[in-house]
Amino acid sequence: MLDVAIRAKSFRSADGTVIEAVGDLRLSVPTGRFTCLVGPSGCGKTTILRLILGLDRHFDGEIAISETGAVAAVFQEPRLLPWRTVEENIRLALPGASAGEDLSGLFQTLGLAGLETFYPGELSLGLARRAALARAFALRPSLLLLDEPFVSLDEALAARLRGLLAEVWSARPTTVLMVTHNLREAVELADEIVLLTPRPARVSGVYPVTVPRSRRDAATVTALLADLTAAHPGTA
Amino acid sequence: MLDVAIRAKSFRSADGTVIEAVGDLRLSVPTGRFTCLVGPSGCGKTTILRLILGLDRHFDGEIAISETGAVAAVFQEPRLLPWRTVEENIRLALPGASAGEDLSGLFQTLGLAGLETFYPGELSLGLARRAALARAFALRPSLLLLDEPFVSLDEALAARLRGLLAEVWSARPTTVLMVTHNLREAVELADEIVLLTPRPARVSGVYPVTVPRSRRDAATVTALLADLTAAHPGTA
Amino acid sequence: MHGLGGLGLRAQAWSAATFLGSLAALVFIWWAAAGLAGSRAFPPPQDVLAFIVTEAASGELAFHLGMTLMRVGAAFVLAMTIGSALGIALGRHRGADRFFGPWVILFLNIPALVTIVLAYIWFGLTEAAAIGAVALNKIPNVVVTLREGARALDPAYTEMATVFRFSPFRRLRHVILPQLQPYIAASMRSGIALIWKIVLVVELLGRSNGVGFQIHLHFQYFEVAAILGYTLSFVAVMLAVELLLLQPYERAARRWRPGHA
Amino acid sequence: MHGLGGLGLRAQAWSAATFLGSLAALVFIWWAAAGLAGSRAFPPPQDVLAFIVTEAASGELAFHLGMTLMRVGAAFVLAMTIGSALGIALGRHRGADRFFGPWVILFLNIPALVTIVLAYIWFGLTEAAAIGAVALNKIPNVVVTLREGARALDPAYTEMATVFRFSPFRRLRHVILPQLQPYIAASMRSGIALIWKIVLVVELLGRSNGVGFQIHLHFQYFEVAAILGYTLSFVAVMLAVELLLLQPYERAARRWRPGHA
Amino acid sequence: TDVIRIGVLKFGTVNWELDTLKRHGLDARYGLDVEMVPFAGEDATNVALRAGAVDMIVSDWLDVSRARTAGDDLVFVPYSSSVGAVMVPDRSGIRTLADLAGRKIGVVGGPLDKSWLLIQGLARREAGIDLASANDIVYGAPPLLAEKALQGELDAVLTYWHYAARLEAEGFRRLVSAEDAMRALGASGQVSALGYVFSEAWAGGHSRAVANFVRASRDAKALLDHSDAEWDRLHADGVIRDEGRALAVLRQRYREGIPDRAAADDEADAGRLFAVLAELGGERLVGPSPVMAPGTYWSGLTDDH
Ligand SMILES: Nc1ncnc2c1ncn2[C@@H]1O[C@H](COP(=O)(O)OP(=O)(O)OP(=O)(O)O)[C@@H](O)[C@H]1O
Ligand SMILES: Nc1ncnc2c1ncn2[C@@H]1O[C@H](COP(=O)(O)OP(=O)(O)OP(=O)(O)O)[C@@H](O)[C@H]1O
Ligand SMILES: [Mg+2]
Ligand SMILES: [Mg+2]
Repeated sequence: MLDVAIRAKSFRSADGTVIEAVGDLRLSVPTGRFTCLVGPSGCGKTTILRLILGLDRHFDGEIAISETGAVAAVFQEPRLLPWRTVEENIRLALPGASAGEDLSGLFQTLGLAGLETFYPGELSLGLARRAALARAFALRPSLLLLDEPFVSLDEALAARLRGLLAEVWSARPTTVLMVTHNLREAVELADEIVLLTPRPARVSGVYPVTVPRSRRDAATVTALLADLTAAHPGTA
Repeated sequence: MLDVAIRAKSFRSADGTVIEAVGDLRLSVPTGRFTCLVGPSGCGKTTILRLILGLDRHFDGEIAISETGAVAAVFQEPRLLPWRTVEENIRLALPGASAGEDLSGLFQTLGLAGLETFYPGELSLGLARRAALARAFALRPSLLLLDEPFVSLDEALAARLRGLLAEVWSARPTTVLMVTHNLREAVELADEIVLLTPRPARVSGVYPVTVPRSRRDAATVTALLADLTAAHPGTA
Repeated sequence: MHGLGGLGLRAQAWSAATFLGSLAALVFIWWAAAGLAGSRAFPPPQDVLAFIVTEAASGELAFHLGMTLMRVGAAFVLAMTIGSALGIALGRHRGADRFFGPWVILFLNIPALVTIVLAYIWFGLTEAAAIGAVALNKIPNVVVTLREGARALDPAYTEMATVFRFSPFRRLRHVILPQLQPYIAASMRSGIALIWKIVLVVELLGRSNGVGFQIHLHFQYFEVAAILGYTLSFVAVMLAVELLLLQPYERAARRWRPGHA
Repeated sequence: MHGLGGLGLRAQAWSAATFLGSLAALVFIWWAAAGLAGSRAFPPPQDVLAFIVTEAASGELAFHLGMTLMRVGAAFVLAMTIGSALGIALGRHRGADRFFGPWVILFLNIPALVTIVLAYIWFGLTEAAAIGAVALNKIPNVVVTLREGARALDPAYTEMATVFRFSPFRRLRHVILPQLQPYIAASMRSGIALIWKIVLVVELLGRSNGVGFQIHLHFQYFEVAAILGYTLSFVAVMLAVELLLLQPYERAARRWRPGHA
Repeated sequence: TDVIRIGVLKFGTVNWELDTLKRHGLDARYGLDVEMVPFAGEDATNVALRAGAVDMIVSDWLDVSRARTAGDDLVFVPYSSSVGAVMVPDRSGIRTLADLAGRKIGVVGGPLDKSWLLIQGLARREAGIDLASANDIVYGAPPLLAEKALQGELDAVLTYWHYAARLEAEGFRRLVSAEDAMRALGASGQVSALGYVFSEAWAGGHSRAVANFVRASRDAKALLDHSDAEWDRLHADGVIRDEGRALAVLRQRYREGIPDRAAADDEADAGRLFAVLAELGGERLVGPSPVMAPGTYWSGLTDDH
């Protein structure tokens, strides 16, 4: 269970302006559930993830995480260590116990096979994103935060990776919170979609996706999408 | 007129592996036309743009640019100078003559108003991308290269920016080459769509969009998309 | 945009308090240690202060300190300018670096004594020879530091500057120098210190005034209080430079870093 | 994965050729200049070489050079270890930096003479006092350089390490040190040079052997050839260290940079 | 046997005497073992004495007096009266002190050098000129100034006696020596310039050893005074680097500087000169006391002459 109760989060920029990034926002993701966060660009989504990850403690509110296992994140930018190879980057994120694990299957699926010894600076952006995904997946986290993980990928690949994410998610009980701008993606994957207002971010609506994942084919997804936009007009 | 004739481009990675990024590739964008480049992740698109921009001269082939005005690029990552404010970043890219220009309209349209004195590190990724777009647009280039400019933006905003791009493009004769993974976007904007093979990039097909831009409403675009995927199966 | 000293009043007061506390702690430790040692070789702060006061009253302190500061300043400007230019050039051009690398190592490791004596021999016992010799001693240090900085430049920004056709000046000022800032700061701080130490040697070997000259005079009589008096006067000037010039400049230069305040 | 010296044979040959060419050019310029000067104060290379040969044959050179290298090595290890630790700590903790900043400036600007004499007086004319005094002189320089490096650390990587729960050791080794590499390289190169220069003073002031001892003896007779002979012997050792240790290490450490080759 | 550790300059003049002393077993003859600890500079011997690494060094009475006033317990035993001299090239037109007016003069040791002050005093008295203000004075390290004088950049150079001797061998002549100045300013005879310096407390516990050392030292001087062969040996053994004319001049000047009268007379003259110096150099030279500190000359020296 991830329980977020932010009363306010603001930044003071270098020129002294105070920016309210997150307003009064309550959000909870039950253990083992998949929630998507959707909101306009610059509304505060990344800020919310950072607060959950404990990377910024200057805010008014409380965040409770009851998952005790590993936490993994896919940042909005790959954040690979440029001076370590792809494989080293992934292995470094693993705890000592699983350091020797066989990762070739994962590399294969992600189209990274043969690039294990490349440095991040030698990858295309899409490849680097996949390496960042591999790092998060390899860890088998019990809480997974994703910040627009499937951008910069061609549609075929993105679909494959969404499949992989769904697989990872169902193989072990994983609590997932994913930020995306792609509503179709959200509808395909999520148990619940949380819609945010423009900055400062507040919850503007919650859309539970009740259709079982196995039955979400192209047509169903399109229908769900229409339903969602009807229920929450202005969501594009 | 932009004339690209690459015979081969390969990289030698730090571990000595030789990677062929671009194969035999011929491409030409007539002056004032809008071409989209679509291809799977990691196929060599960014490499092609870098060769055109003259950032990498180690390749076999020739590239001729007959446009004499300014060249602007929107890189796949924003590449703003972190130690300069948003406004400074944009003004620094302007030649001395237009340094004092009024940019407030542009800031307004891009949703950057009020953030002029922010440093890039204080922006969300979407905001940073918009600043990078502003930098390219403000220059009024005669050759504009864009590498996936509209990712990390919510759909409403992306649509608005696509409109802005079309406007910029039609206001002055601009030759545009844009990389995208979003076929719908390509069909909406381009005069011609060039489809690339997986690495090493070669042209796998060319799809001219003959419908005038003014008549490309949602339904037409969907139809065109269907036509495109029928003509070039496997393009997703 | 804010001015250079973009700190709130409260933050400024806090900063001043920390500074004074830091000095007070230092003086206290010194005082206690000197008391324990009880040796003429380790005089307590009050003795040194007394010396400074006498020497200042006689005008000697200001004169010698002034001469030394003049030399330090001139050599500093020379060394930083030439050293930065060379360092950036070597850092950017691998071929030149390969060729001149061994020269840098050579000049880096020539003892101050050698440079200074040779400079005095060739150019006479003049001020210019003295300052030139000091600068020559420091230049290789600046070169090595800035060469590392130039090697670590992020090509992403250089490429951006190329695409948008930045003029060489714009590129230097807005793309290169901001990235080199930490390297420049490091070589400025350790630079002034190194230069001052070499100036001491120069003044010992062939000048008739300056702090180095005075320190050696007092060294002959083993007057540690006098030696410390002159040393601390110089350190006081450096602390002033640090507080009034370097730190505000760096605060401005680091404004953009997240959590800079 | 390749070994440390990940250079092709041809590249290696080319690199050796450049190195030799560089040295040859230097010796030639020296030779020509010495010919023009025609002064005892500026002997030509062959005179210096002759001195080195004689001194080496007598065993003196190896002995004094060995003593000096031992001191340089010990002081270097001490200064780099302590200085890096302090520098990183100050760079990461703003409060500590505010408080100890003035101390750093103070210690940075205390003349070598003062530290050395005080160390000798308090701890006796021992090897430990000598090495400690040298290290103490160099530590503040390492601190300022690494402090800048630590301040410039990219928080993106630190945050990643926090999220993925890197152990302190893993964080230091894989996240922090690689970012500090250019700063470490800069402070190693100028560090050895500075330490060697201070060792010369230490040897002048209280040792009965070492290159500094010899150089000052020869200075009394103005035997520039001998002074240069000793200087260049040390420089030769430093060039060897540069070629055989520093450069291969740096090549490995910079492998990841685009266009590093 | 008593061991005495003496800090010396490796190629310094003190070394000549001590090497002779050791070579001829003069220390053993007096039940001593003299151990020479070589250093590269005067400053180093000074530090070594204070750090307790050696028992004795060579320095001058002015320093000792000043140190005593400041609370150190150093004492002095005369060693040599060789002092510095103003040297000019042979062909130089400078013949008298008065000719020095308006010249570029190199001075070793700095503006408070004892010899320099005495010569200034002399110039003021004899020629009525103020050397320090009427000239372009360059202070600097002795080797550097010697080289500059040879190059012709300096018109005259005041330097230590052994540098002066070497210059003499290179075609320079003595214009005036500090000894001339001492006599003119009130000394009745040859005043020691340098002496063995050591801690009074240490000497108290080793008075026999010190007395014996002084005897051995005197024997060594006597040998050097009479035997040219000993000088050739010193050169052959590499203790003295100079040869030919330089060696001859050094030998002669060294011999002139061997103290030849009772320490008490020396002390009286030193006291007189101290007062003169106190006047010339003021507190900056002599320290807070205008008279020589009592006990500067070691009182344990009884059997002198
Ligand atoms: N400096 C380099 N060294 C080695 N390989 C490189 C280098 N730069 C790019 N590559 C390789 O070249 C191929 C093409 O890269 P490029 O960046 O052009 O792809 P892309 O089509 O832009 O992909 P994406 O859609 O993911 O951005 C990739 O396999 C990449 O790993
Ligand atoms: N360090 C900071 N200082 C000042 N303002 C900041 C800082 N970090 C973020 N902001 C501001 O907070 C707001 C929210 O930023 P955030 O990165 O959370 O947006 P986002 O929803 O992730 O946007 P995007 O979809 O574009 O990534 C933005 O307006 C941004 O400018
Ligand atoms: Mg974001
Ligand atoms: Mg790309």
